[in-house]
Amino acid sequence: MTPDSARNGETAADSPIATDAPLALECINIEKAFGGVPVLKGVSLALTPGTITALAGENGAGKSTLMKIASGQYRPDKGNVLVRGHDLPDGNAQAAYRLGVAIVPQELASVLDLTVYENIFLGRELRGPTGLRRKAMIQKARENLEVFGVDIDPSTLMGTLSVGIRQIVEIIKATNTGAKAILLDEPTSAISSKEVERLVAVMRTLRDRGVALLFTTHKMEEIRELADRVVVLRDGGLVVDKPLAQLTDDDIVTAMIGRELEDLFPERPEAGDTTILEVTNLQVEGAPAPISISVKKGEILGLAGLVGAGRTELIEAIFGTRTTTGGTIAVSGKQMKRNNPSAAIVSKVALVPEDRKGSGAVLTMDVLDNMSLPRLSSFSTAGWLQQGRRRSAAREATESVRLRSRGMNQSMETLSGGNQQKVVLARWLTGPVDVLLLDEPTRGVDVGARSEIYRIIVDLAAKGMAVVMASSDMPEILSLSHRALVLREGGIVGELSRDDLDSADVQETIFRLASGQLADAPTQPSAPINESINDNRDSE
Amino acid sequence: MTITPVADTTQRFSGKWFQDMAIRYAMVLVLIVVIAFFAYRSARFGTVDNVTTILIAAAPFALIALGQTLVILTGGIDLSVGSVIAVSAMTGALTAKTFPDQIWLAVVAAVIVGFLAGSINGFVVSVMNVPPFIATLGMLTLASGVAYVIGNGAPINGLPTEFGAIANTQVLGLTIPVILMIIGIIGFGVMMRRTAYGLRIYAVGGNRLAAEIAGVKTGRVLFSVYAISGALAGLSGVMLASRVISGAPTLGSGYELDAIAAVVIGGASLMGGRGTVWGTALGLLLIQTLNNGLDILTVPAYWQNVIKGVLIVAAVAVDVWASKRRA
Amino acid sequence: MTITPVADTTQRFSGKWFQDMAIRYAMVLVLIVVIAFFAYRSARFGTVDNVTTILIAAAPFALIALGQTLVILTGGIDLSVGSVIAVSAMTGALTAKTFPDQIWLAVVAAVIVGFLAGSINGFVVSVMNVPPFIATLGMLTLASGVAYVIGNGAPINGLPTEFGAIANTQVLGLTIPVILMIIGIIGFGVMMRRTAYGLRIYAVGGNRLAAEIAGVKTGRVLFSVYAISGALAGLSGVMLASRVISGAPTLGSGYELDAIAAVVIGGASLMGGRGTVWGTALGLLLIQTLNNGLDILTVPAYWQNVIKGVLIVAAVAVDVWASKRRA
Amino acid sequence: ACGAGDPSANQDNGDGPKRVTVGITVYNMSSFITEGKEGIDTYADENNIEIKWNSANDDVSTQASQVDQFISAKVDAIIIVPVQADTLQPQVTAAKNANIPIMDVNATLNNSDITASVQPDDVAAGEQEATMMMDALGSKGNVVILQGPLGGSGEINRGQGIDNVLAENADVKVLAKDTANWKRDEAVNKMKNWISAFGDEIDGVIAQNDDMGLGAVQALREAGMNDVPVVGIDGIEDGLNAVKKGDFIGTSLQNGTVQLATGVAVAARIARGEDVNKELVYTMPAITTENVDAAIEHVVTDRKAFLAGLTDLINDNLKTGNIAYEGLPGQEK
Ligand SMILES: Nc1ncnc2c1ncn2[C@@H]1O[C@H](COP(=O)(O)OP(=O)(O)OP(=O)(O)O)[C@@H](O)[C@H]1O
Ligand SMILES: Nc1ncnc2c1ncn2[C@@H]1O[C@H](COP(=O)(O)OP(=O)(O)OP(=O)(O)O)[C@@H](O)[C@H]1O
Ligand SMILES: O[C@@H]1[C@@H](O)[C@H](O)OC[C@H]1O
Ligand SMILES: [Mg+2]
Ligand SMILES: [Mg+2]
Repeated sequence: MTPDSARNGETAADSPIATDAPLALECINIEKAFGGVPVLKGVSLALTPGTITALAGENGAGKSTLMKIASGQYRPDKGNVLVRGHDLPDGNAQAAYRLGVAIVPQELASVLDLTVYENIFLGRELRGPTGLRRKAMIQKARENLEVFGVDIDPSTLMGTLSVGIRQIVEIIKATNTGAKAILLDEPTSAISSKEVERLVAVMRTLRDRGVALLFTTHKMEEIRELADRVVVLRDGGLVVDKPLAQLTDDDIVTAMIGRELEDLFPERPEAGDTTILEVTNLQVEGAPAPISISVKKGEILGLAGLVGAGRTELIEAIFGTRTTTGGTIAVSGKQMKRNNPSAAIVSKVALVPEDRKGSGAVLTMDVLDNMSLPRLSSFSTAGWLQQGRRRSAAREATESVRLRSRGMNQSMETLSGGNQQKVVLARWLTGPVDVLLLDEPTRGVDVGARSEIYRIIVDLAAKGMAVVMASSDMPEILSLSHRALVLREGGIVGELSRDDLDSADVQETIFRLASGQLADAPTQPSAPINESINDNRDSE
Repeated sequence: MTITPVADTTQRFSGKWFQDMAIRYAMVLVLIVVIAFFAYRSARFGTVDNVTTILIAAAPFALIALGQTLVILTGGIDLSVGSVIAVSAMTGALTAKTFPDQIWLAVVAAVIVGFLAGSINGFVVSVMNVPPFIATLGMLTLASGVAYVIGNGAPINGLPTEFGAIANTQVLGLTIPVILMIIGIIGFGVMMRRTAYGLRIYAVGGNRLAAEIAGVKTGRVLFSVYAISGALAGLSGVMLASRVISGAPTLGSGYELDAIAAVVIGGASLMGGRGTVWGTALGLLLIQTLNNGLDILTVPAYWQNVIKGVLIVAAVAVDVWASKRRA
Repeated sequence: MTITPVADTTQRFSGKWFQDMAIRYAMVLVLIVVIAFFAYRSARFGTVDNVTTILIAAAPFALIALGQTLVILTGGIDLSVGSVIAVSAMTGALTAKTFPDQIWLAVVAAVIVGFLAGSINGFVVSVMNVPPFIATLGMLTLASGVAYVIGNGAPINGLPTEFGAIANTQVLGLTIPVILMIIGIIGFGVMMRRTAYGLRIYAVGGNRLAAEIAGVKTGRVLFSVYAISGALAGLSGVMLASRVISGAPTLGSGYELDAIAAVVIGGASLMGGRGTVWGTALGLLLIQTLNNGLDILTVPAYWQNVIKGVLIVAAVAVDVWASKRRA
Repeated sequence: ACGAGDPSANQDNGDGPKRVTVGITVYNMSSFITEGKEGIDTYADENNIEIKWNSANDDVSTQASQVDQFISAKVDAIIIVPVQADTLQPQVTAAKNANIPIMDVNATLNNSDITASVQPDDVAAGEQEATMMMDALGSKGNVVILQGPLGGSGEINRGQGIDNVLAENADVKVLAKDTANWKRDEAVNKMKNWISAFGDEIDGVIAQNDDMGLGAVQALREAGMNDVPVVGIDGIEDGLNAVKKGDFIGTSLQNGTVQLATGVAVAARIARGEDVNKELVYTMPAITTENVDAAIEHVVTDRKAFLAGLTDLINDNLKTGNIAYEGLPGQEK
């Protein structure tokens, strides 16, 4: 570590943990409506310094809206926000930042044309007499990345990175601003449990320094592990605000969905014998070696790995949106053209991509149009849309994933994140699919809907579809797949049968394979967290 | 599910509905204010004759603004339409001069030339991935050069009077370009809402990658909008030439800016994915009404520019303000 | 950590480095080919005199292309620069005529007028949220009108010869506009790389929300780039007027397209966030070299357009192809 | 103003005149200029002159660069058809310093360092068309005026001529006056809007060139106003036809072929050190139904023959001093 960053570490560590200081952030009676429809109905929330609060609720409950108001992105219709006792001017994100509020938005806000380190230091650049101190920023960014075990070059363009890594970079950005209140909107949705573990450590360190943290998640374990306090929203109203200790998991889930949850994962029927998807020696551009996989009728194949393992790349390569330079792909024995998504769709292959904002949804269009896009020709006669037909097909599919929208004509960009994800998945349900490629299929989806989606996936498999599912959610891999592959650095490093998946130490096995370690449980973070998290806002 | 019963009412008053209404409403309002002002200042403004005058002046712009709408919806831009008008006008005039007995040939030739120019744009954009601004700027320059080459630098004059029939014939009191404009606006308006092709255009502009993953042949869609824009510019060119019975290589020069302005005033985003044919028609009407009204009040040309500059910005500012308020 | 030793090499040969090299390299190559061709066809092309001629012709474009680069990096566009040149030139000329003994006043007045026009653009874009295309199109129209109003429809002539000194004085063999161009390119190039302001411009264009939540005063950044663009157009305007010792309301008309073209040829994206000052300088050089070389070969004007249109598209196509290959 | 090179270097060596190079920069390739270029090429071919031709695309700065290039290329003479009056002073001075004769043709530069000029008398042309209109109206009624691009020497001088005549005809009122930038398509819309505004109050249309006049004719036709007199300037093909058909009451012939070629003839003579009148004025002959047929022959139908006789015509004209003479009925040497 450079002397420089050590000094910064000290500065941050010096800041006293004021126990009787004013609340870090306070939302008082917030109301917000969009187009006359109320989304928040008078929500109050207080964040105490040195605590972690979990904000839970179904998709569309209003969590993100509340966070956007608290961070100055939206103007509340009624009520106000106080940051350390100061009034936050309405809808002023810069003021929120200056008062010490940082946010990791659910729909990541990265500058794709800037490098990783530029993203991290944006707004609080390190400057010297001759201008920007790029070397110093690179060095510090590298240290920050090490905390999460991500060994990418900080000079890499953000746009070339996968969503998981972008998410980590944004977490680093927000946790390094020296903010007194940090809002994390689903920070774990695209990263694997190993990185989640690092995040947990980082969040605890920040808490111990007196920072107030608010985070949303749809995973009960994360709430359990991190939160001091839990706030639950339902339909825009606050239904629970209690210390974690006073709540059981069932309490939380019931508060969220207003009913009890059945089993999250359905039973998996046996997979069939006929091979549906046969990938032979597929050479992904830039990958170390060609990959072969085959998936049987009714089989769900899980792809596990750490962030950046190459799962997304493999799935995109099969579908044709990432260039492959060799190998063959066959669906039901029929050779399929490579590098051609429309050919893939014709071969009844479907893709639910990981990056729903970048490649999943067309945000400018409404739900109905997004739903009908993949099967436009079957919804039209001689080019003319058959409104009735496509409307009913879309309605049926959206109902099956419990979409919460204000109807088919709601614009996609005004849907909550989880509901967007449902649309991106559900649009394939309006017609036959033989091979379903899923990349983080339940990213941001609430528990209730998640169990629906699992049921749908299993049902589809049962009807004879072959499913390939990349996921960073360990239970999802373990409880849904018939078989799982572990990827590392673009190659397959291990295969786990259903029996393996059911064994007790399977998680550890996967970790070891995924991180390339031969022995021992997950290692300590590469850099000591305490010293690497610091207030980089030192140069202004 | 709980939403289903709510859906029907909320749908009519959904955010999008409100936004749509706000967008249309605000601009319609602005237009009404402008019209009211001119009508108040001049009794002649509201006469049938003058409305016809506005429509006739609007028609050649409308044709290219329609093509431009499609192009802009895909996130592109077509700067070449002005020059394509010139080259098609020259082609049409030359054809008419060569085959004075087959005037329809002039129309066909002009549209074909426009279509070819547009197709080159489409190819360069969709296959060679050249940014639309550059691709069509290149065509702007190239086509303007070709327009001069065709006439060897000079306009094509001395055309048969029948050539004038194309644009000056009246059907039900309306000239052919006006009829084409009306058909075009309705046709394209319906197409964008009711056909798979229209939806694909929106999808390509909204998110090309997402459209690709949903199986849209985005390259083809891109190609087609430029080809259509070119063909419409060709039609516009021959109509213009026919109206003044002369082909000039300067015909249409600068029209692209007015066409793009009409589309953007109509609420379309130059980033693609957002905008409507109706919006474009409104934007066009606003510009043409200003041109006409200020002439009628005999405001000197340079003051016209001052006023027009301010009003166009003001109109859009009101619109932006309104659509934000009501969203 | 394992990376630290690797870092230095990977950084130099990272994707971005290659991409940067490819982008620059391809366009430089195209430029070299063009230059070589002209030099081969005409002995006069490579003379010091002629290189000076190219630089002098390039200078007024360079000033506005620099401002345009900043604007385009924020995802905007400034269509008004051509007219702002006109209005500033008229202002400068009028000032010089009124105060013939204080020629520097003309420069100050022109730059202030440009800055004001740019500030209005900046206000309309950043505070009133009007799309930049419309805001600056409005200013294009408005400023052009004002330029005519200033001279009451006529150019301002009979200027003191000292007015000519501004642009025609030589320092170290270079005229003042050329020196301003060189300083400008280097200055802005360094600014974009080395200052937080530069980085923030990229960020605002790349993702305004991201910049916003990182505390960047995005409104101010937006405002500033338009103001800078306006001020540079003002400077360009007075240089142009001084060069020909006359203020004309048509001065600069259409320059915006060439300036934008230079920026885009230089690899910038009109969506914002991507581009460099060096790229713009290259794009500018390509356009100016073509203008000059084709004139020297006395290629007829309309054939020049044909050739220029094709070459600009071809140059960018090569560049797109190369940057894709090597990315 | 002089400054041509020393005469001793420019003596004939053997057969025919010495080969000279003339650099020409024109404001743009308008149809007038294009037509004129044919005359220039014809004259140059037959008189051992090499032409370097550049077009400035209506941009003063480009034109300045083109003059710079001609100077560094050491041409023997430079002709400017300027984008803008009163410009290019530094460039003209530079040419003078380099001992290169420099001329303005077709539009004025207003510069004391100019070696020679060949200029249309635009004031006279404006007066001529306005007078035709006064005659047609019996000096009573309302007119509208279509102007060239504002600030250009054509607009200013023709406008001056029109104003001179109107000043003497108090009973003629100008209802509206605005630019249509020499263009037919702009003029048709402008005129249409004026018809909306004034209806049949409009008794006549004075257009500063034929193209705009033709646009006005179209607009009147669309409005069913068939007996409003229109007058133009230039004598382009369609303008002459309009005179013949009665759509125009008349026009003034500015034969670009003659005017621009005369410019080159003068430039070559100066470059060769020959004696020549350096201030030449082209006075446009009035074209009416009387002489329109002959004009059509010169400009359109018999253009080949006309070009064949161009060198002799110009050489003769330079002797008489009436450079607009082309043998039309009513024209005198
Ligand atoms: N700009 C907007 N316009 C209209 N409606 C909106 C807008 N933004 C959000 N909404 C609606 O507000 C409701 C709450 O959305 P919000 O994003 O806050 O949900 P959330 O709790 O974060 O859900 P998720 O878990 O899916 O992220 C949703 O019904 C959504 O459709
Ligand atoms: N050593 C590394 N550590 C982390 N990321 C890397 C590393 N090397 C490359 N990457 C990035 O990871 C990308 C591969 O990630 P990809 O998205 O295909 O994998 P993934 O397993 O799906 O990861 P994620 O869960 O983040 O989506 C590469 O394109 C590269 O940008
Ligand atoms: O008469 C005009 C001529 O003088 C100018 O050069 O070009 C346009 C013509 O109409
Ligand atoms: Mg959310
Ligand atoms: Mg992935």
